[in-house]
Parts: sequence; C-alpha cells; structure tokens
Amino acid sequence: GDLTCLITKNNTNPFFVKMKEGAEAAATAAGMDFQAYAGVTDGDAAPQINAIENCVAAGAKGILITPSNDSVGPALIDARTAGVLVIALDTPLADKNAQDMTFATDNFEAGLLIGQWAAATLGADAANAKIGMLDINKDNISVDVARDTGFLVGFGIDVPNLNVMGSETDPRVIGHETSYASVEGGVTAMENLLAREPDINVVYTINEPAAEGAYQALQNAGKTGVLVVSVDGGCPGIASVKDGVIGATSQQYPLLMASKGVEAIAKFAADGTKPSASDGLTFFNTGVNLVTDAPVDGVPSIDSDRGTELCWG
Amino acid sequence: MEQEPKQAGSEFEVGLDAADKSVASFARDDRSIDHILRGILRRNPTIIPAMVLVFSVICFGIIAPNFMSPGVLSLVLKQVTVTGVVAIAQTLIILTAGIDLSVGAIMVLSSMIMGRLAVDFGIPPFFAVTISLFVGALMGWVNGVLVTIVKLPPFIVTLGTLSVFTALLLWYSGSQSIRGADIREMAPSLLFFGHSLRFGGFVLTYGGLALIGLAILIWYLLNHTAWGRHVHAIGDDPDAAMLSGIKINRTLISVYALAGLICGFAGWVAAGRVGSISPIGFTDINLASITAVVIGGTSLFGGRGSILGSVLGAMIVGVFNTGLSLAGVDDYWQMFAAGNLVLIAVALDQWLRRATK
Amino acid sequence: MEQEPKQAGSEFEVGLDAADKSVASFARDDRSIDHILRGILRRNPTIIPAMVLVFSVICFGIIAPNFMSPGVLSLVLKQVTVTGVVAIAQTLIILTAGIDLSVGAIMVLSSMIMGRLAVDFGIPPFFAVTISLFVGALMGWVNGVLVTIVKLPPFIVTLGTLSVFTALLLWYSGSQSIRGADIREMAPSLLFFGHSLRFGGFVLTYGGLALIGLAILIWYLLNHTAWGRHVHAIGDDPDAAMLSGIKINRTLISVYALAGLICGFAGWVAAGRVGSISPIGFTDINLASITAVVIGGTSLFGGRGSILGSVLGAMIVGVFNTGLSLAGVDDYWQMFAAGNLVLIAVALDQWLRRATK
Amino acid sequence: MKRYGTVIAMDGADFDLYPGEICAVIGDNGAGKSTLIKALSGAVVPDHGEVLVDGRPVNFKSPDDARSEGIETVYQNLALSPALSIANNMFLGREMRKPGVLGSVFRMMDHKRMQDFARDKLSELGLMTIQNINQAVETLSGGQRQGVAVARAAAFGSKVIILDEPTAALGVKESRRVLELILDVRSRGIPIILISHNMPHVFEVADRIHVHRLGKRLCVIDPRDYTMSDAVAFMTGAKEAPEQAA
Amino acid sequence: MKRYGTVIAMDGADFDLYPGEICAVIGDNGAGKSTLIKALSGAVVPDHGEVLVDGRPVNFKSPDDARSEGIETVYQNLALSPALSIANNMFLGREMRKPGVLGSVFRMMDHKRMQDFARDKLSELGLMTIQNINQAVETLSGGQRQGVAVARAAAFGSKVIILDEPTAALGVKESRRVLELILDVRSRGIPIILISHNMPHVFEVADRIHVHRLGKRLCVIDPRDYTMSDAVAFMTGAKEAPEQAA
Ligand SMILES: Nc1ncnc2c1ncn2[C@@H]1O[C@H](COP(=O)(O)OP(=O)(O)OP(=O)(O)O)[C@@H](O)[C@H]1O
Ligand SMILES: Nc1ncnc2c1ncn2[C@@H]1O[C@H](COP(=O)(O)OP(=O)(O)OP(=O)(O)O)[C@@H](O)[C@H]1O
Ligand SMILES: [Mg+2]
Ligand SMILES: [Mg+2]
Repeated sequence: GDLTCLITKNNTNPFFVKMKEGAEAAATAAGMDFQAYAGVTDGDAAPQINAIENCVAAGAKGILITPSNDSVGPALIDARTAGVLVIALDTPLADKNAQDMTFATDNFEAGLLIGQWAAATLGADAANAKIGMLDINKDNISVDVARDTGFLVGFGIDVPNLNVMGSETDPRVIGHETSYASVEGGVTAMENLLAREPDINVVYTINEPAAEGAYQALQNAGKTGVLVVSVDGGCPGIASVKDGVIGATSQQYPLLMASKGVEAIAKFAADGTKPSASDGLTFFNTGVNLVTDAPVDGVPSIDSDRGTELCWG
Repeated sequence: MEQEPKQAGSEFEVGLDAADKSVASFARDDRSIDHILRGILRRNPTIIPAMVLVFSVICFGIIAPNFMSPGVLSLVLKQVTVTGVVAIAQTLIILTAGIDLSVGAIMVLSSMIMGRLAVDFGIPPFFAVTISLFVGALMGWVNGVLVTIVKLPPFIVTLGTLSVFTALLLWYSGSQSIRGADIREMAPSLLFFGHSLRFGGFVLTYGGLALIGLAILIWYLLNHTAWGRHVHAIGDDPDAAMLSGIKINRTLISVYALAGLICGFAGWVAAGRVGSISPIGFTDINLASITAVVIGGTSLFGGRGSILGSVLGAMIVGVFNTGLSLAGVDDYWQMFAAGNLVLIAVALDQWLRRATK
Repeated sequence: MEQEPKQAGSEFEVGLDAADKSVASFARDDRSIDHILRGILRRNPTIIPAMVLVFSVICFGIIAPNFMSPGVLSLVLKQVTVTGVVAIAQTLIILTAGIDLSVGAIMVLSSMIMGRLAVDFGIPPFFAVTISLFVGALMGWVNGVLVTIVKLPPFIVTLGTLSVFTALLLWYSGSQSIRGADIREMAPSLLFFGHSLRFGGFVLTYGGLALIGLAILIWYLLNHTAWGRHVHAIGDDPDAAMLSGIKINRTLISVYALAGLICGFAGWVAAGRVGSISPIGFTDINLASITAVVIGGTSLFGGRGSILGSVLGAMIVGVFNTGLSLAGVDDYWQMFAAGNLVLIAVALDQWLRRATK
Repeated sequence: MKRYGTVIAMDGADFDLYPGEICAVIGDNGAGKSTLIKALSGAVVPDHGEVLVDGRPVNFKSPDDARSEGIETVYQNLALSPALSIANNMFLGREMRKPGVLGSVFRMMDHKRMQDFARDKLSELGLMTIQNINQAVETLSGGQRQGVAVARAAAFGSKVIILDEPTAALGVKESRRVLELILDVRSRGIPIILISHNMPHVFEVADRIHVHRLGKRLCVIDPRDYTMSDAVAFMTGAKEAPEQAA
Repeated sequence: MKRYGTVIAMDGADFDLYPGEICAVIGDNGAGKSTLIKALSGAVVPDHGEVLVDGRPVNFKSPDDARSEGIETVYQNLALSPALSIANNMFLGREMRKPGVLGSVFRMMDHKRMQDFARDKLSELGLMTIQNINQAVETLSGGQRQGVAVARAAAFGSKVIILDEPTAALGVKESRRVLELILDVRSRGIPIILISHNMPHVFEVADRIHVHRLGKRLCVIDPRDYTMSDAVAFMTGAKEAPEQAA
C-alpha cells in the first residue's frame, strides 16, 4: 500500500516508542506500509532532515514528525512541495508552511495543570513553598520550556520570558537541574537539589522516569510528604500515581496522535482531503488530562483508574 | 692461514682482567627534601590524584557552604559509585593499551536483562543476577575475541560493539523501563546495593562498599598474581610479552571478559543506585570512566597505572560536579570546569612524572 | 705490542672482494593474476573502500527498489557532505597518530559564531565567515599547542577541549538557535552551500562540490608538498621525524589548526545543509567522522591512510543508512548494521593488507 | 620453510644441534638467521618443516611451548617488558607462587622468593652488580638489559639456549662477560646456539659453525678446519662451499 | 653537561674535531657517547656548555638547526620513517620543489628530481643495488636501511658527518662497505665522528681516538701511538689514562 513515515526525536524515550507502535498498528490496520525513523539527540535536526529526505525518496504519501528543532522546516517544505502530507505530532513547527497540521497536546497546558494542582494542594503554604525543577537539560528544547514555564505559571510564579527556562526571579524556585529525562539523571539531579536546600517540598519533573528518580532520591534522603508532579501519563507513570510516588501527572495521548495522524494520511492518500484543526485552535488537540488520586477544587482531573484505561504503554 | 682456535680472546682484550668491575655510577644529587619527595612520588604515583582529591575537597569546602558536611561527602561517594565500578573495568582494558567504548552499553544491557528476567519472567533473583553477569562477561569476551583473534584495534572493536550492543538493548527492552515498585515487589535483592549503613551523618551505601571491595580485589589480582604481571607486560610491550612466553591471546580475552563481568556487576550496582532499571541513563559513562582512569594517572599507552588511581579519579570528578552545583554554578561551567580538570590533572601528572624521573 | 695502523682490514676479510655484490634476492612467486592483483591493491589501498562502496551500492540497488535512481544517489551525497568534510579534518589528525574528539564542538561553535555575528550583530557575511573560520583554526591551534607544548596525548586533549568548547557553545548561544528565516533575510550567503546544481535527476549541492574540492586540495597538500611528507613522517615515527630534522611541533600545530579551520568550514557547509544554526546538532559527528576515516582504511596508529579513503568511508556509511532505511529496516537494526559494518570493513581491510603484503 | 607474504625468508634450512656443544650461526644481513631461530623457539610457526627435540617431533605454536620444553631464547630485540622490574621480567610467564593455600587458592605470587632467586642468578653470573632487583628494566643501560636477558635464559634453559646477536650493542668488556657466560653454560652440558656477526667471537667459542645464506643452510664447518676468512668467503658467496662437512 | 633527571649523562665532555679527520669515540656502554653526539647534533639540548662551529658559538635547539650548519648525523636508531619511500626519507626536511610557479606558489615537490638524485647517490656509494627507489623503507633489510641512512648523511653533510655505531647490526661484508664509505667521505675533506665498539674498525680508520668514560673525556689518543689493548684498558679503567695527548 501507500507508505507512511514516522520520524520521532529519539529511540529511547518510551513516549516516542509507544507513538511508533501506535502508528505502526494504525498503518497496518489502514493497509499502509510503514517506516519509522528517529533522531539521535533531542534538539539535533540533522538526522531528522536525513530521515525526511529518505522518506520522500522512498515515495511516502505522508510524514508524521515530532520535530527536534525548527530547522527541519525547509526539508518539510520541500517534502510538501513534492506532494507529501506533513503532520507534526506533539510539537508544532514555528514555520506555518512546514506542516499541513499539528496533532498535539498543548505542553504548556499540561504544565499549567500540574502547577495549579500543586498550588491548590499546598493551599496557603504555596506562598513559602520550596520548588525544585528537573528539566531535560539546559538546551531550551521547546517541550522542555513549555512544560517548565507552564508549571511555574500554573503555580502562580511570575515568568518574564516564556521562551527560555530560568528567567524567573522568585525565591521559591530553588533551582533547575538537568535530569536528561531519565531515572538515573533524576536521582542525581534531586540529590544535588537536596544538598542545596534540604527542605524542598515541591518537585516538578519533565517526565515520569525523572519523577521516579526524584522519588528514589527523596526516599534515600528520608524525605516524605514532598509533592512530585510530572507530565506524560504513560502506564508506568500512572501506576506511580496510584502508588503515591507521583502526586499528579498530566496525561498525554501519543497513541491517539499517531493513530489520528495515520488516519489523516490514509484519507489524504485516498481522496486528497487534508485534516483540519480543532475548534478555536490552530492545531488538532489530542487533549490532556490531569491524573491524580487527590483531586482539588478548580482543577479538573481524572483518577488513576481512569488514567490506567487511557494510558499509552 | 690456519689459526689456533679457542684462544683466550683477541689480543686487545688482555688488559680486561684489571678493568673496573663496578657498574658505571654517576654523581648523585644530594639527598635534599626535594629529592626525597620526588623519590616518594615516583614510587607511589597514586599520591598525585590523592592530593588533588584532598585539595579539591578543601577548595570546595571554602567555596560552597554546605560542602564540608558528612551528608554531602557521602553523597559524592554515592554518586561516583557506578562510575567508579565501570572505571575499574576500563582501567583493566587501558592497562593492556586498549580502550573500551562499550562499557556503558554492556552495563545497561546486563542490568536490563537482570531486571526483565527477575521481574517479567519471575526467575529467582539469584539466577537473574548470575545470568546477567554471565551475559556481561560474554559481551566482554566478544570484544576480546575481536581484538585478539580477528586482530582489530580495540578502539574500532568497541566502537562497533557499542552500536551493536545498544541496538540489542533497544530491541530487547522495547525502550521500556522496569519500575522500582515492581522490582521491590518481585525481586528486592536486585536493589541490594542501594541500601546503606549510617555512621552519624555519614551514609555509606552497600554499593560504595562493593566499589571498595572490588577495587581491593582487582588491585590484588594485578599486583599479587602472575595474571596481573602478564596484563602489565602485555600493555607495556605486546611483542616482548609474547616472546617471553606469555599467552597473549588468552590473557587479553580474559581481561576483556573480566571487564565485561565487572560492567555487568556495575549494572547491578546501578539498579540499586537508581532504584529502577531503564534503558536510558548513564549515557556519559563511557567518557566519564575514561576520564576517571586518565585523571587517576593510568597511561593510555598501557602498562602503567593503578586501580586505586582510577577510583580516586572518579571521586575527583564527583567532587567537582557536586561542588560546582552546590556553589550554584551553571551546568555549562560545570562542563567547562570538567574539561579543564582533565587537561590540568593530566598535565600535572605528566609534569610530576618528568620532574621526578 | 705496536701494530701497523691503517691496515686494509682484518685478515679474515681478505676474501671479500670476490664476494657476491648483489643484494640477497629470494625466489619470487610466479606472476599469477592473484599476485598482480595483490600488487595493485598494495599500491592503491583506496581501491578497497572504493570496491566496498560500489558493491554496497549494487547490493542496495537490488534490495531497495528506489535506491538506484539519480535522486537517491544524489541524496546520499548530500547527506554525507558534512560528515565528509569533518572526516577530512579527522584524517589529518589521525595521520599524525592523534585523534580529535572535539571536531564536532569546533564545527558547531564556529557555525554559531558565524551566525550570531551575521544575524544578531549585522556584520557583513564575508567578515562573519572569515572570523568564524579563524575561530575554528584557533580552537584547533589550542588543541595543537596542548598536544605539542604541554605534551598531552591527543585523546586527552580533545576529550578536555570537547567539554570546554561545548560549554562555551552553550554559554555563547544561550541555547538559542538562529532561525533559517532570519539568516535568509540578513545573510543569505551563509546558506550558500545548501544551493544546488541539477543535471537531470541528479542534484549536486555546492556543499558536495566543496567536499570534492577540499578533498582534492588536501590530497595535493599531503602528497605533493613537503608539509604532507612531514605529516606522514610524524605519524609514522615521531622520534625519527624529529631526528631527521623535521620541526615536529610547528608541523603538528599546523595540522591541528588546519583541522580546526576545516571544521570551521564544515560549520559553514552545515549551516547550508540544515538551513539554520542550532547549538545542538550533528551530535554524532565525532564518532561518524572517526568511523568514516577508519572504514576508509586510514590506520589509527598514524602515518598510513588517504583522504580519498575517508570520503569514500563517509559515503559507505551514507549508502548503508539510506539503503537500509529505503529497504524498510528498523532503526535499531540500522544501528546494528552500522556497528557490524565498522567491524567487517576494518577486518576486511586488515585481512587484505596482510594478504597483499 | 617460512614465507612473509611474497618473501621466502627461510627455505630448506636444516639445522642440527648436538648435546653440550656451541653451534654458531653466521650469515649476511637478511640471510634468515633470526627467522630460523624464531622457528626453533616457537616465535614464528614455519609453513613447512618440523623440529625434533631428543629425536621426538614437537610442534611449537608459541614461545611458551618451546619454553616448556626447556628451550630458552635471547632474541635480537631482547623481549623484556620495560616497566616491569628485573625480578618480574626474569619470571615472566613462570611466576612462583606462595606455598600453601595462599598460592594454590589465592594464586599469590611469592615476591620475596623470586627476588632472591633473581639476585642470586645475577650475581652468580657475575655479570653486573645490580643495586636494586625491583628496579624497572627501562632504567637499565643497554648492556645491563642484555645481561638480564642472558641471565634469564641461562637460569631457566635446561635443554637448549639460543642467543641471537647477544653482543651486538655491547662494549668490549661487556661482550667478554657474555662469552665467558656462554662457555660457563656449556660446561654445565647445555647446548647453545649463538648467532653473531663477530667472527673472532664465533671462532673463539664455537664447536661447529652453521653458515646460512639466502635462507638455506649453506654448510656446517668445524672452526678448527677453516679460517675466518674461509667462513666469510662462504657466507658472502665469494667461495664455493664445501660438501656438508659436519 | 646534560642531566636526565638525577642521572648526569655527560659532564665535562670536551670534544674537538679538526677538519678532514676521522675522530673515533670509544667507551663502555652507558659512558655517554650517544648523549655527547646528540648534544653536538642538536637532538638533545645540553644544560650547560657550548658548541663552536668554525670557532663560532652556535646554539642548536633541534637537529634541524644542526643540519642547516651542515652537520649530518646517523643515529644509533637510524631515524628513518618506515612507511615513507627511500627517496622521501633521504629528502625528509629538505624536499626539492618544482621550478617556477608550481614550486614557489603551489609548493609542489619535484618527485622526479628527488628520485633521480637519491638513485644517483645510492649507486654512487656502491652500497647496494636498490631495485625501486620508491620502495617503503620498512621493506628493506637492516643492512639496507643502514645504507640509506649513511647515504643520506654522506650526500648532505657538508661540514661534519656523525655516525653512531653504524656497523653494530651489520654483517662482515656490509661493515666493510661502510668503512670504505667513511674513508671515501674523508677523502672529500669532510671530517667524521665515528662511534663504535669494534676496536679493529676504530684502529683501522681513525686519525684520533677520543676515549669517553663516565660521562667525561678521559683522553684523546693517537692510534699510531697506542695499541688496541691500551685503548681498551683506558676505556674500562684498567689502566691509568695518559695526560691529554692530542
Ligand atoms: N615480519 C617480517 N615481515 C616481512 N619480512 C620479514 C619479516 N621478518 C623478516 N623478514 C625478512 O626475512 C628475511 C630474513 O630476515 P632475518 O631477520 O631472519 O635475517 P637475519 O639473518 O637475522 O639478519 P640480521 O643479521 O640483519 O639480523 C629478510 O629479508 C627480512 O627482510
Ligand atoms: N632518555 C634518557 N632518559 C634517562 N636516562 C638516559 C636517557 N638517555 C640516556 N640515558 C642515560 O645516560 C647515560 C649515557 O647514555 P648514552 O646512550 O649516551 O650511552 P652510550 O655511551 O651511547 O652507550 P652505548 O654504547 O650503549 O650506546 C646512560 O646511563 C643512560 O642510561
Ligand atoms: Mg637477525
Ligand atoms: Mg650509544
């Protein structure tokens, strides 16, 4: 059948691996051929550009891509010129001409939800909270920035520049540490934060593996009652919410992104119709839900059981 | 012109019996303090990294307020445990004038195999650990065979197997981690090395103890067994070692397999350290282990170096990282400092070696 | 016992005048085709990667349906351009028995400087490019000085400067990329190497042309100038080169600076390739460039190798990547294949070299 | 027979050694003398041909095999590990272990016993006064190193000792000591193969002289029957070699 | 004076060389002969002391400086680059360029001219018949390599040629050729410094003999006034040295 390509940021983050599995299943169901590619490092455009070119060379009908960097724009424009449908997943491209549509969660929104939840859970204590931030790294990768600043804004902290991390001057933020979005990085980063300020009581983490690591470090240090919040909503992450390791997480739907994307390409291949955006948005919103077993007023959430039904792997 | 055989030597050698029978001895420097110090340093090169470590601990104690507390010092030890264990494996390889870029991949893959066997397949932890150590040794053995039998340079071999092992890891794990909660439930002993002993504020994990024990064991093997002498001789001059009757191939393969085994063990220690098992993480352990070995004074040209130096090297890097981050220094400058640390430590080492010659 | 000086030699040497004056010559193999082929291979070792390249192109032509089209072949060339340019720099260093782990950092930092000068500070592109090339050469020069004057092993030096340059890059760029749209508006000539010529279906970028031109230039320098002979001699045996009267330090520093300059140039080519300038990018170029050099048949021990081989090596890797992905092979298995490719290519090379000796 | 690629370094090089004799091997540069003795000592595996020890064919795959037959070799390039101590070098590949469980289970080396043995051997040979038996070999002068290599061979060689140009880099005094050592070893009944370009030395100590030329045994001569100038003439091809003499 | 760390390899080693003479340097192993000539040829920078050329003090920082003064050295370890061709090795560090713009602007080497020159020099010296001047040096036998090194020194040395044990690894025939070459060079009026442990060779060709002992000049003797056994006795300390004779 027609060929669909999926290009993810890397091969190691379970988020992208699940996305790939979802897309492959959807493609098989739609009777399409499927080819997956991945970059090497988040932020490195060069391997993704190669992948885009290879997809076009292989005669793909459509490309699903989680762009590492806006630098892939020109290559995508070339692909579109060659008649390929381009759908950005999870992360939109700055250049409007580089994509036909974005199927994404609003990462800022995801951060905002956990920020609001943490602030509401602490109540009055939020005014003198001590917050540790575990980011991917210092490279200001767009997803990293959106979740980080979203959380801070949701918590009620003034963020002067929403395009970079660490622009806030609020003393409640103890520091931003690099976790590489991995468990191991999370442990070390949390230990370093605790060495700086042992009384941290709110920990934002870029994703659930980092949260798992942070929890491990907190346990080793004998700290209890620290709020750990995260983003992603993978099945292991939801299980951690159930176990009380993570207080709340914003659940995303990579499988939905992938399967909707594949459907859109199948449709385009069949009759040339392009997908359209959700109402009132510039992208097709695949939605985000706050998952917590300790809901608070004013912040809509689902519990971990429902989260487990919806989780992606 | 028949000549008398078995003469007592050419005629010009007759005077030799009266010759000076002592070896040439040159004027010696006076035994000044300087001279004595140099002698000590020459005989115990590990003193150099030890001094650098003490010096940097003191420096950070002054710069970073909380640094000089038992908690932070034990944190440093905790954070360098895995790097230290891998650095021991790397030291073995570098002593044979090789280099191993695949240590990280072996470690993570062994750890993943251990976790999946115990958690997903419910195999008793003892067997899961044994199998994973065996697989680690097997991967090292593959490196060793490629180096000795196929005769490829170690850099190339491990560059190749790095990709191969990483590919196997991604395929085998499906990029899924094994959650700490699952491990604690199914096979808590996999996390054994994460537990700790407390002495006042000082916390020593079992992993830290294992590092020390392993360092002593390998030190013993290198310095008190014939095998250790052979490893040094091979790194020093492989042809000479071969002609001296050492079984080069067998010894080299054993070194690579042992290094693989140690990396497998590092995977177990890492599970305890992190509390869960994930296919990502420890991405910089290859370079970190080489850095530790090099800062510890082991020569990349083989034959000279020490296990203790490598462990100290790992600690020096750990002190720098933790110290700088406590001092509130940005990530970049930590990286900047780490780069300079490597350069300065090795330059200092070379300079001291030249000066004490 | 006074003796007659200036005698014609010892008595046992009298028969020497009648001695066989020819050099020892051993029985030679017959001039079979096998023998002739070996001779050709020995004199032109670059034939080996060339054959591997042709062979793999044919293989993928059979396996992957679209592979044998001008479009795909020009795509491969386009994709390997940056790696090829960096591999040329890496070849220079490896010929001197060094290794450069900082090539990627030099390239990205030069490229970033070029971009910021032209876009953020509005400096004319010509000067921005000149300055960035100069900075590239300067970084290479620093490596060279550390290798020659401070006498550190190249592996250590570039391991250290890798961190240092990367830290400077992150600091200087503030982790912000320079958008393609801004470059196109302010200084389109920075993207010069991204433009291309078309011959029917075949597309050749200016970057590809630059790669070819650069390869010819460096080949000329290495084979037809005294400097090139000195570079080979230093890699072969530095002591012998020094005693032969070669200015080792000056030559080595010039090699590192030239390699830095080429990396700076690679940064310009990379900007054209990607269409924008980002502080993260080409993260795997260090290993990729070493892989290309090694597959191209250059010895990591120095003194033997060729620029053309490295360019071919880069292309072989490119053909494999593109070919495997067109054949629909999974990412992991591409990595797996790449690892095996390195091992097989080098094993084959070694085997052929032994066989043709 | 041994080929290095297209060069046939050795072909038809029969070689005999009788008990308790010193057999010298002479020949031009590149005649294949070193290759011959490398084949005898297992450092190189010949493509054809066999080596008999006490009339029994042996098949040396490595120098280690030859050593276990009691054949010790001092190679032209010495084969010492520069960074290891004199004692370690002497015992490389045959380290002594501590007695008892320490040695058998923990495989601990007996540093003390090895050092004593090495010191004894070196002073017994009277070759030099070594100040410190734990000194690294790289700190010794060329002559001292040669002494260590020769002492090692003399101490452990029980069947045959092979010396490849042991005096090439040595001074007059040092060369004399090595020759004395060779005669001393022979007096213990151990046969010796000596390769040398120094005709006076060869004629002084050898019982038989094997002349090697172009990878072959040209002839074997008795030093009492021929002069040095005859030997040189045979070896360089200036004179026709006699029919096999010995 | 030169110290290697705590070893003083050379101290008070005065050395004179007169035009058109062959001056031999003899001494025990480790006496400091190689160190002495390394200091003269710039390979080692002495800690104290000075070198005069034609009465003018020069300050060699590297072998290159010495070469530009016309001092050519054949080192004990030969100093050839194994992977480069014979022609390239002979011209290493002083390559010929093509005439005209190709040479001056493009700095192109004149391969052809260098090959012809190298072939001429090698056959002029009659030292060997080299089949292919573009052969890599590593494919030559030890004797042939020594020949290339000596030919290089003889071809380019205009003031002094220094030879450090040029015959140590050579066979009888090859050694003879080198001695002939040395005499030939002297007949062109170029003085030669010859280091050797081979007394007959030294006494055959030397005009003066410098005896080195424990890093010092012990004495300088005239080979016509003393016997070899005297020289050996001085050099090994068996006999008291005469007051400075030459
Ligand atoms: N490893 C090798 N590779 C290729 N050729 C070799 C090798 N070793 C020796 N040869 C060649 O084999 C031949 C015999 O060498 P061998 O070392 O046995 O000579 P030799 O008689 O010991 O000479 P010398 O007196 O100079 O020590 C020479 O032509 C040499 O070039
Ligand atoms: N690079 C070095 N490092 C340390 N010591 C050295 C070095 N080079 C030489 N020496 C020492 O200096 C002394 C003189 O050495 P040199 O090589 O000059 O002796 P030589 O007279 O040439 O001996 P030979 O006859 O064996 O060649 C020796 O004791 C030697 O060990
Ligand atoms: Mg020989
Ligand atoms: Mg000498």
